Amino acid sequence: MKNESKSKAKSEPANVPFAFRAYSPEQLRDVLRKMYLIRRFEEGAEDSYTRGLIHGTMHLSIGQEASALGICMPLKSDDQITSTHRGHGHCIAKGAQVDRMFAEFFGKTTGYCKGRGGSMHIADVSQGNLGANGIVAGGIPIAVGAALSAKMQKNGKVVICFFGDGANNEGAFHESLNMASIWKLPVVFVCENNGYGMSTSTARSTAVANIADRAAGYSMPGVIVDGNNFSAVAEASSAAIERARRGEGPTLIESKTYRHRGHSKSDRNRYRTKEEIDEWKELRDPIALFESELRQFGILNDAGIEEVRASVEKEIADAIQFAKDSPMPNTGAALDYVYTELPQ
Amino acid sequence: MKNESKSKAKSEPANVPFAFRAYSPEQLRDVLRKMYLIRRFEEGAEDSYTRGLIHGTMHLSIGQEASALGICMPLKSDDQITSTHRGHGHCIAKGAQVDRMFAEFFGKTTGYCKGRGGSMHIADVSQGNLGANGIVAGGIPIAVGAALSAKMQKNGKVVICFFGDGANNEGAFHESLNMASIWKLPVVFVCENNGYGMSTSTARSTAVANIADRAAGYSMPGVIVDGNNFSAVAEASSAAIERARRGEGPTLIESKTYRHRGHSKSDRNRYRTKEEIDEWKELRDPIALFESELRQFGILNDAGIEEVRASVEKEIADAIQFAKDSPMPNTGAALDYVYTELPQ
Amino acid sequence: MNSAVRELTYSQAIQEAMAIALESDPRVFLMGEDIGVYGGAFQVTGDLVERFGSDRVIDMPISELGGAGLAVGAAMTGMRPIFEFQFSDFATLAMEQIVNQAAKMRFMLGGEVSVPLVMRFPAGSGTGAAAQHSQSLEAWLAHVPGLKVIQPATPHDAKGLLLAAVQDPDPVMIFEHKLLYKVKGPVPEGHYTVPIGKAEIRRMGRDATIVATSIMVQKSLKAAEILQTEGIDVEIVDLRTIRPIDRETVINSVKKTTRLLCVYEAVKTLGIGAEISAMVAESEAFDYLDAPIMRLGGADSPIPYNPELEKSVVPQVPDIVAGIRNLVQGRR
Amino acid sequence: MNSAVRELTYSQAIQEAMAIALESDPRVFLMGEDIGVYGGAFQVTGDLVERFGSDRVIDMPISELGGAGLAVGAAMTGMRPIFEFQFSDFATLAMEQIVNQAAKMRFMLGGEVSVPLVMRFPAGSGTGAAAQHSQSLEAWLAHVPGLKVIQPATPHDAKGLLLAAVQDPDPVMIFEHKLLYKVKGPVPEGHYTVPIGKAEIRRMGRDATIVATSIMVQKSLKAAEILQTEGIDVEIVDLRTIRPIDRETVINSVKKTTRLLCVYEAVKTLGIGAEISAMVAESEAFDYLDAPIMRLGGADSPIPYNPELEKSVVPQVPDIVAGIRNLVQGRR
Ligand SMILES: Cc1ncc(C[n+]2csc(CCOP(=O)(O)OP(=O)(O)O)c2C)c(N)n1
Ligand SMILES: Cc1ncc(C[n+]2csc(CCOP(=O)(O)OP(=O)(O)O)c2C)c(N)n1
Ligand SMILES: [Mg+2]
Ligand SMILES: [Mg+2]
Repeated sequence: MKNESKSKAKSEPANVPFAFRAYSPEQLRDVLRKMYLIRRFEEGAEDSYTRGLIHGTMHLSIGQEASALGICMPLKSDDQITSTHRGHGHCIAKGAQVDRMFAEFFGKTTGYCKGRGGSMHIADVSQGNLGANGIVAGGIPIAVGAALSAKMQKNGKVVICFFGDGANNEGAFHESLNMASIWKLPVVFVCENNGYGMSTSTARSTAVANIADRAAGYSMPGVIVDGNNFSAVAEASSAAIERARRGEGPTLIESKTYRHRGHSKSDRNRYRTKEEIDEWKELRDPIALFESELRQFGILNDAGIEEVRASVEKEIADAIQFAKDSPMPNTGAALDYVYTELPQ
Repeated sequence: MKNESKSKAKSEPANVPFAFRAYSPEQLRDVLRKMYLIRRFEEGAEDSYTRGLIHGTMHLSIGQEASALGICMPLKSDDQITSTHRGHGHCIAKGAQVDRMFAEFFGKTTGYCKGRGGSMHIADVSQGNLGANGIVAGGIPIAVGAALSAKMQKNGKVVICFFGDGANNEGAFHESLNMASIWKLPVVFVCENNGYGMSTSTARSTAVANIADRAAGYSMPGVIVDGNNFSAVAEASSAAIERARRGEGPTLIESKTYRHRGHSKSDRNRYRTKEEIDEWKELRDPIALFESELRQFGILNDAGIEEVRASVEKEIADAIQFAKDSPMPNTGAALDYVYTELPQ
Repeated sequence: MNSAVRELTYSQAIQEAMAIALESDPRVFLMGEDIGVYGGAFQVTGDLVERFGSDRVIDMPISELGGAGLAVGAAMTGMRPIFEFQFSDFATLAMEQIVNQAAKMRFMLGGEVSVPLVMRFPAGSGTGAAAQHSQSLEAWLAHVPGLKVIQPATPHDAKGLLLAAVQDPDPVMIFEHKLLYKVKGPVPEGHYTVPIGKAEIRRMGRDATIVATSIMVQKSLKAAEILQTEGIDVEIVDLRTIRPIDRETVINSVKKTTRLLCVYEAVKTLGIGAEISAMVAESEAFDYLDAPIMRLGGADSPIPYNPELEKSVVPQVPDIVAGIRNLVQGRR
Repeated sequence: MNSAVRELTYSQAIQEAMAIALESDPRVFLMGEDIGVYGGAFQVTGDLVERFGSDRVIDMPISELGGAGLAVGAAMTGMRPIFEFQFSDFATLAMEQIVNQAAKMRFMLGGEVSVPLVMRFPAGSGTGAAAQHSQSLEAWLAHVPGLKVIQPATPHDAKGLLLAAVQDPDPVMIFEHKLLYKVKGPVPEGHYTVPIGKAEIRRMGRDATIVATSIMVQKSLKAAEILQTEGIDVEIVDLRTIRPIDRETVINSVKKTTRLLCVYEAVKTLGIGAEISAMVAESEAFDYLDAPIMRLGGADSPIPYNPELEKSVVPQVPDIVAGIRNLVQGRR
């Protein structure tokens, strides 16, 4: 690993993708690590669900890892995000620990939400993740509100607002983009278009070909990126974040991607073909694509990649163990956190 | 009057505005009559309000008469409209009787809503007016629902959906236009942009220069017309209605106009200048503009115009008298119409 | 009409009611999110799209406010929509159209229109779906004149009340508890209706009345069996309709048993039990009461994700048993 | 701090509270429709935009859902928004953000955030604004754990409760009756707070307790004067906060007077009186009652436009007088 240098990237600036110019090998290695972490976290969660260790439902973002990482990579740690029901990837990309995430899924007091929130409300406020949201488009105005705070407090923060293609037909999307634009708020809207809102394809639900086409209705730039290409996403995100930070207002990024799994645990996948799913899995897997670029630009070789994988395996195993070992909340404490406890 | 023929209009088709080609002198005379009727109705209502005969509030459309008439002119009588808090003009343009409208304002049983609705809920279902609405943008999805009915029932009806510039920032606008477009419903969206939503100018509230620019976000035509020019409005409306009737889906028409009066009875007009108001009143009054065209194209001379005015004066006076003479509802009947009375 | 009795699940019963409505009335259509090929989030619409086509079983975009408004507009103009919210919690997005438009349209227009609209709300906790997907919000709508609000507790009633709702000229809101969907019970074939506005006595008893709604009817029946072994004989009134309330059935039962416990899953404060209690307290039944009127409702808390916490914030069978015991034995 | 007592109108008192909050806390800002140069639909914000600038008194587009959500997001990240709905009826558009987000955010995130958000709702009938601009929807929000809900009845309380709300770490919803805006009363200068969650006894009496909210407090005081001339001595409890309810004050009053009438403008069914009645009926005060608990609430009807009809569907002074008379004299 240590021998792989950035020199190759530096010698061919024109043909080298953004990420390989902008980030150090250590950073790129960490991106790969986090992509694995997302995938293995979700596979671990899925497995725990199947074994009855987790109840409720969950929405897996497997296949969308490059989007989460690419968007969050240019953020500072005190920048903020709002996320969605499909939010594990965003959470990890924004710096959360998988042990506390598993603990949350297991309903434990050590979980990020002390067992009160579960998958749909996973958050890590310490890292600027204001939370997943169970309401489609529910986080969009909240993100704009956080951006309003940032502007009022002049603290230089930028807010990323994640949502899905389905969410773009909610009124909250429209109202929020309009306000963000007229007040030039430091927010970046990221529509992760995975082609479907639950079972309903964007073609059936949405009157425009690209969600980004709607940006014009709010006088903001609308950018389409290949959401499975880490570098492309990071490049678009970086530009939008800089723009926001300069006070020039919001951008709408449409990150085209795909979820490998069903919508949630109760999906029979009747609305898409096996061929379509297989094509995305086999030809456009974001991790495989990123790995091949890492190899191509000399950042990691097979052994280096294997090393990353192995470290993630261990991290996941330890995290699950931590979650299992953690205590359940006391049922007498059901009313905790309904209101803020006032100092007596 | 009878001697004024359509011959002049017919001899100069190219330079002659749409309305003077499309409508007979009788029809054009009736358009003028209805423009007066709207204005005098509202002045009468304002006067009655000042004298304490009407309570509550009301929103006058004086200055916007050409828009209401132009939009409704191409409609068949069983086509439908939904209207707004500023809906008196739409109601008259769609064929309502001013006596029953005054009666409603006076809270009488002979009113269109039997005294239950008042100005903000004025309706005439028999003429296809599904009602004004007190909720900004509240009528937009209802119009789309009526269009869905028309499509399902294959009855050939078209629905006009009136709303203001302020309403275009409501989520209901966005959701409704999207659904109307994906299902190609026979509805025409008419944004009467009078420059302000209450005190807030479109420049301050809306992230696009023209409301019609938002049509692209729903893959429908967006058309801007001078809302104070009857013929221009009628031409745009006619094209949109035909398109809808052919099953090709919705259109968004932005009719740029101005309200001479304040927003409602409690407006101190602090957000716009006297100069601005005067300019619209003096140089761009829709009735004066239409009258001069009627003269120019030989439809009506001064005497003919005077005759129309006089007939309207009488109609208004009679209508107010009818309303005054009508009975008040019985207070014992307060619960009528809450539910449909089932046949016993 | 065949009235042979089979066992169906609650969700099959609803699906059958919708199929009958679609078959017999061309004005009826279904609209909701993922109710087509997906079959609905809880598989209630199932394969209806295959049987009736996507023009009558309409998958809509994720646009609850607009969708509800479309349903109102369609209902005002001759159609009879059955609108499914994917979760009752999403009614929060559509209250404008439900409350300002659907409920008031007929009134505001002086009787010139009616709004024959049915809305279905999968409601309640117990699925581990946490605070935004587990609420019981029926009391909000029962507070709104112009609406009718029902909460069927059995497959039989789910079908019969839905068919009554489809025939009703006014907007009818149906709250279906998600945990009931898989519960089985006898359901007659063919068309029948259960009258809106009529409660049903599920169990006759002498010592105390339970007025329960939805899944709490089932839990109360279990509690009653346990209590019977202790010699306490409970009468159970299944309210079925919470707007308008069947005053007579409730009051007669309380006059007979002289004790009342209201059991419901929604947040206790201002849940339907508050209305039942207040209605009895101002009625002639007041003079018959031998004990305070008690309520057993949900805790004053959002629904937590953790399954044990989740159970702890809604009434369970032992809570009902204890509640009745205290009421009858005067322990408080 | 100067506490000299002047007379201000209810709306002046609110405006003064907002000015004090804006002056003393840079995190506070106002947001709403036409609250800037227009001064608010009811002139409550008045000239605050001139004093504090349009960055802190923000005119927003007509986007209630989005606007409410912005306020939630701002509150979660260090600001203290005071959000004005132009009419409380428009809360129907923002229930998602109020109920699913503001009320539950702290709970769902296990206490990691708080949402110090104040929302103001001009409410009630009496202005001829008909069914969509006259509702009293406070009971909906009082049904939602995580929120606090207040209904000040006097200028003094309007100011003090608003200042308490701004300091509160949790979302506080304030319902202001539009007909109160012009009512005058003594209002101390400077900063003071009225505690959220405490009722106030407006009048001591022996024969019966009225628990009233908002404008009904004023009407009840008038009724009490009339009743006094008939020798009936009424105690009036101004509830002030409807979530959480001041149980102790209500119950103690009922134990003393042995009779209870709940008076509120909202629709009677499931209005706040239902909760008060049920709370008393399950309390130790039950055993003290000498008469059924009665409620006087709004009719089960939308608010009509016609002014006489409008008056007829909400409780008026003679209705309160008659209600107490019946309660005390046992006529029913
Ligand atoms: C307001 C609301 N409506 C419906 C749902 C149910 N639901 C949850 S996720 C989802 C699909 C969302 O699609 P999209 O925004 O594209 O996100 P994706 O699931 O594809 O990541 C739906 C309909 C919800 N949670 N909230
Ligand atoms: C949902 C909602 N929000 C706010 C209001 C208060 N209000 C009534 S009319 C109006 C302005 C509407 O502006 P616009 O749509 O441009 O119509 P115009 O009054 O200019 O005709 C406002 C804010 C309302 N009635 N409904
Ligand atoms: Mg999607
Ligand atoms: Mg306008």
